[in-house]
Amino acid sequence: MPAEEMGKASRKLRLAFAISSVVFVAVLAISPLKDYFAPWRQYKRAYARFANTRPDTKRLLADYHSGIDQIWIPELKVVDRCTTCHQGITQPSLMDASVPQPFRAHPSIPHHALDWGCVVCHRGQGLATEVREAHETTLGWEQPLLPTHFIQASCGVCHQSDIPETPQLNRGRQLLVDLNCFRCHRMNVSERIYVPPPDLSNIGHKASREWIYKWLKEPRTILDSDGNVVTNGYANEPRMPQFRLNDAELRDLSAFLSTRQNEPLGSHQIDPRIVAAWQKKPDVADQGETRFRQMFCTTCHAVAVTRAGQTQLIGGNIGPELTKIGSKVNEDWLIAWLRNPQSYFGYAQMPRYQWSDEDLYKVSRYIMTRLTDSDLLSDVPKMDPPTPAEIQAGKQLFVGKGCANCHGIQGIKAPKEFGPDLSAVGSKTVSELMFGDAKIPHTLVDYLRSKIENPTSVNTTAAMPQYHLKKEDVSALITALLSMTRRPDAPAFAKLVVRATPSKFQPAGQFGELYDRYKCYLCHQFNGYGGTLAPDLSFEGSRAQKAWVVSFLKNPQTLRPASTFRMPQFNFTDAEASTITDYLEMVMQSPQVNPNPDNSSKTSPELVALGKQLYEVKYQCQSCHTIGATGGYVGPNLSNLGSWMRPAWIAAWLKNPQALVPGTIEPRREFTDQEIQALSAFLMTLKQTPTSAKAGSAAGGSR
Amino acid sequence: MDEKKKTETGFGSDALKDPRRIVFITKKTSAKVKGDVGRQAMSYPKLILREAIVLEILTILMVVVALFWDAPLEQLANPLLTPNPAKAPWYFLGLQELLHYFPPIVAGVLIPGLVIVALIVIPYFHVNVEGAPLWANSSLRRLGMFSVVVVVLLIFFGIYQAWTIFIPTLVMAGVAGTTYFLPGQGGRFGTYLRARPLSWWIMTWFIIVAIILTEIGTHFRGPGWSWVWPWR
Amino acid sequence: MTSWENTIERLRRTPVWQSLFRRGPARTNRTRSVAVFGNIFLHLLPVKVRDASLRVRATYYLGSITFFLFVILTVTGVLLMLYYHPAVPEAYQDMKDLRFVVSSGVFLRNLHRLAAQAMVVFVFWHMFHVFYRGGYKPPRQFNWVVGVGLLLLTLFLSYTGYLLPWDQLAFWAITVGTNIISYVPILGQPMRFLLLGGHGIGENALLRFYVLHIVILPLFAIILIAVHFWRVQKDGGITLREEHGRKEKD
Amino acid sequence: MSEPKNPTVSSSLEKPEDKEGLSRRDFFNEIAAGALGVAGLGAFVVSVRYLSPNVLFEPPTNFRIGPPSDYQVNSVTYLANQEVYIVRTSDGLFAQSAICTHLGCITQWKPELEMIACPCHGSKFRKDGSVEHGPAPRPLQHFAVRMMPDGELMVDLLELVKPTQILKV
Repeated sequence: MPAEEMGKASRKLRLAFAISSVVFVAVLAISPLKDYFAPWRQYKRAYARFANTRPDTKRLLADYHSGIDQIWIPELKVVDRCTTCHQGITQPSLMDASVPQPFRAHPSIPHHALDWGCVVCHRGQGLATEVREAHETTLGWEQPLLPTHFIQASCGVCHQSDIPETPQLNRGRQLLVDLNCFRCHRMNVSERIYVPPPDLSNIGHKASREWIYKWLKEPRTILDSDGNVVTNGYANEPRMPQFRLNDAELRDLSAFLSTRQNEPLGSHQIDPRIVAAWQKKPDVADQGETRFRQMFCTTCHAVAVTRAGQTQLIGGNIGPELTKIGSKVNEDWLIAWLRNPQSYFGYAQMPRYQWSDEDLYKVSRYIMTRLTDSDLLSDVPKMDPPTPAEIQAGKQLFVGKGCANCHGIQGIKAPKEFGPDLSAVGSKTVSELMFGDAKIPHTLVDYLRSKIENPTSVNTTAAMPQYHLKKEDVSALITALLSMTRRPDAPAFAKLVVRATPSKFQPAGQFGELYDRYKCYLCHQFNGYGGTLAPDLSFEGSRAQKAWVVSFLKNPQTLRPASTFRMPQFNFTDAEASTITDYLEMVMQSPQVNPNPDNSSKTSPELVALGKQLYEVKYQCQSCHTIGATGGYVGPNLSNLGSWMRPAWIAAWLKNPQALVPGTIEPRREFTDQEIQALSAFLMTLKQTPTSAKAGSAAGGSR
Repeated sequence: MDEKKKTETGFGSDALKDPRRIVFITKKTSAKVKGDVGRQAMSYPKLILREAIVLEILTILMVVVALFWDAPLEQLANPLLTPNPAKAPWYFLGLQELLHYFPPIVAGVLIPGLVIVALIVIPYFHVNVEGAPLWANSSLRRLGMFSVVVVVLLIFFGIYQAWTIFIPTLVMAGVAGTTYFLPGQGGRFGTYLRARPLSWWIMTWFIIVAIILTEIGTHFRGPGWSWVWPWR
Repeated sequence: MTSWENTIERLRRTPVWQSLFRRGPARTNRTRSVAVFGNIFLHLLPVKVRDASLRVRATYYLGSITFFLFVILTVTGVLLMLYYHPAVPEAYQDMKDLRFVVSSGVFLRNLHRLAAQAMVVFVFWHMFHVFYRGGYKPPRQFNWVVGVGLLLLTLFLSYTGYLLPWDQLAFWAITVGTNIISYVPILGQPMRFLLLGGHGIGENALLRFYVLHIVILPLFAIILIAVHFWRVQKDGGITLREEHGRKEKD
Repeated sequence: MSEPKNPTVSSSLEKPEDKEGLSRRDFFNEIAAGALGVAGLGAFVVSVRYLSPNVLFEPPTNFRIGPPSDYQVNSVTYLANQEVYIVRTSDGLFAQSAICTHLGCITQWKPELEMIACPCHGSKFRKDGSVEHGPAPRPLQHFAVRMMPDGELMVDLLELVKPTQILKV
């Protein structure tokens, strides 16, 4: 072979090189092509095409550019590229539901969307420019988009007290308290009206072992064959959940509880003469029922009533439901309780009424004979007297099942950290959750739903008892749980948190005693604390006239006679009524209303006539308000306003109703000062004689 | 070919033109001086062109795979959240598997250290440079030594219940032993195996065990380093 | 001659070209040799190789592939460095940015990662192949040791690169890996402490791994690769199957 | 090894390639060289695309600065994040750059002198941005200020305006 052949590349080799070079070029071109056809670029182009079909093309494309859009808020550590595809979120003309996603505008909210970015509320991966990565749980991002149904949870991250825009969240937070979730799980629940589950130190006085057995097995709730909760005369929202207990456990626990009689029962004797006098009367229970109704027990307690074949609960939910209470309690205990609830439970919420022995006897007879169910305990097995072994086993179960976390009992301490810590459950990642064998999507929301609906679905050995909740309550609970997140680690967030106002209103002094004794806060609001059943009394001192308050306290039945919920007859003494009235006048004042106005002298018949004219003609107030027998029912009845409300309040109210009662539907009219004077003067002339005061309305606010 | 003898000696240019030059061959002269160099080719362009083609094909394959396979990226590192199992990069999973069986000092230090030291020192022990077959000389004595070493190894692995090493070792020893006891059997493959030197057997054993351990560590280990089937 | 060839030819006559390459077209063995000798990169190769060593089955180009993977890694690595901050948590966000907003960013990262894994595979494969060919035997002992050094460097390069994305995979793989180091008696803990720049894997560890990954280890690798290539030439070319064994005996 | 330094050996072997082989080789070489040229060019373009960032982590060029009531009449407010002065005079309100037109130092408002001074080379500007004295060649740059529908002001750094353009508030 000639030496030069050593150095000549063969034709085959050169051909191979040429081919591989060409393929090389072709392959290198794929990456830029892939970039060019990136999904986000296609959304960009689609938006431009879409905008061209809209009438306001120019405005829609004003900020358009072909690159990636980004919201960058360093203080919040927000880097959101959501607007790369969701390009129309700030365009008011794209708010309509007919606009295809992802171009639809964001519904209007109190915050500037662009000041906050998207993921602060919606979660998901703001950095992503791919559909799946941005919205779902992926290998690189665990926190998926928060389903819109639970979006109120995001409001709750910063707004730690209730705001009117988030009813579902507020309901959920209330449920966390009402259902005692926070007794087993660590979580931040702002201070709310809370009726603790009964202390069981003396339960042996109150209920029989058979009843306890039945209750532990099926606390009120009865399921039909389809697994739905049926009322059957019981409240369908028992606070007591159902524990999964077998017969032996039920026997042990009932044995333990029925022997709890740590303290002697309070005064339960009724004057024997009264007993002797009433014992034989056939209508003692009927009379008791009448008294029961007169006392408006149903304001707090519900009773199932069957009307026209339909069973229905009538009454409030502040106290326990009483439909079958006669089958539960011992009569001696009942009398002692009615006399002085606090003698049995120091913390009892029930007010101490001033019963006469006669009333007490009648009402207790009514409860023990009429509010009963003979079938209630029919399926409870026959039980021998409790043995020490049973009692001992019951005591252990009481701690082991977590009973002690909710129910106080003398001699037993609740174990700490009984349930898992839920204070940051909302930012739990999927990998921190154990799904077990549950056939559910692996997301936090589905986990929470499954766990709440059936605690054993994701963990067969779960200690958590079974609650029977309506679908919307489960959603509310999930919302509240999702709102409990680890604080985002940006310092700017700390500033943004709207802390729950320290709400507990606890007055001191004489009024404080009465306030505690009669539990005013269960129904009334005081400076943002209290129940919502009855009117807010925060500004009552500015609103109502003193004489009116006194007369109302003495006889509350003059207001709202047709309502189930009515202020009970507390039988206040004169001294008590005056203490309350003085306190209201001194303390419960609105800063918007001058407490000592001097404009009473300005009233004149001309002014009253002008006011009447304004009321009837110019502003047509009668379309909502009633005076005497004519007018609308949207607003309160004004017939007795002159003896009820203070003129300064009326003037301030007319000027700006929302300043006094935020959220009231009373329209804010631009009255002139003279018109306000005239209207107040006219309204103050509206007075009813006490005998015809029945048509008076609830309160000043149109709540 | 003219140039075939002159290139490797490092001495002269053209032996024909310059016959006076003499090459001294001593014991220390490298073995290849004796070798026939064979036909030669110019590196430029023959080798370089081939290398270029290899580079291009390699790049093409890499690019195609890189376009359709995404490099994994998991969550942001979170020191509070340990994944179960926490695995090292795949090339250390054999080591991690060893750590599962042996005390850390053995698995983490002794074995890898010995392997590296062995790799470094083997060229300096001029053992069997010719690559004579395992059973070529004094084979009965060799068989004895071989058996003792294998039994000691198996006992060692057995004590630590390292079955994923025990089994391949047993199989390899079995195959090597078979070539001794059944000479002339097994056709071409048998002949091939019988011609293998000891170094071949050791290296093959090492590679097989390493691959098996790495594969087990990668795909067959789940939470708590328990055994899982990858297809489950 | 085509116009293309003419252009090249004219280009070759320019003083600039001649000052750069000092030779004409490589059409003769002499100029071909000059082409290899005159190029700082090519001169690591021999001017001539045996025909037998050009056969695919002689090497499967395993060494070349390993080296080319190193080249791919260097090129993609340098480009990736331009978008990478060795800090917590920016490092992780940079990965997201590479994927989601940088043009071809994800492609370069994929390529880098893939080539890194492939390099580990090929460096092992190359070593085993050379072993079976008897490449560790005299006179190539030293180059075998250099090769073992390159194997360790490759593993260490791949390992240090593993931490850089700062994701869960990286963090825990490195945690497990560095804990293996700490089993070394006496020296283990101090070694781990030095490597991590602390007791746990944090920002210091990230920075150290980064510097090791982009400067120190590649520098050593480049030097050893050069030595490795050069020694292949000096030790008489690659090992061919026939070299030892039967032929040795005659 | 061949002796490359010995010209007599190899030069005698030099001879022209045969025509056919040459043209065939050239054809393949041209394809390969052309393809590699395209690849090189493409790699360059892709690299340039790669190196030009698609997103920037820079302060936004337009930002809200709150309602006009945040700024008192006859006051100069320095917004450090944006390096902008919000100046409110009895005539109205305007936004001007705090960057010295000389060499780009950040100027400082000296209330006691009623003057904007540059610490680097002593340039001094009046409240309206015009040069009092010093090396600065031009008055400070003014930016557009707009009233948003919600009553807040918006400054747009990309829209430069004449110093005479003042938002009446």
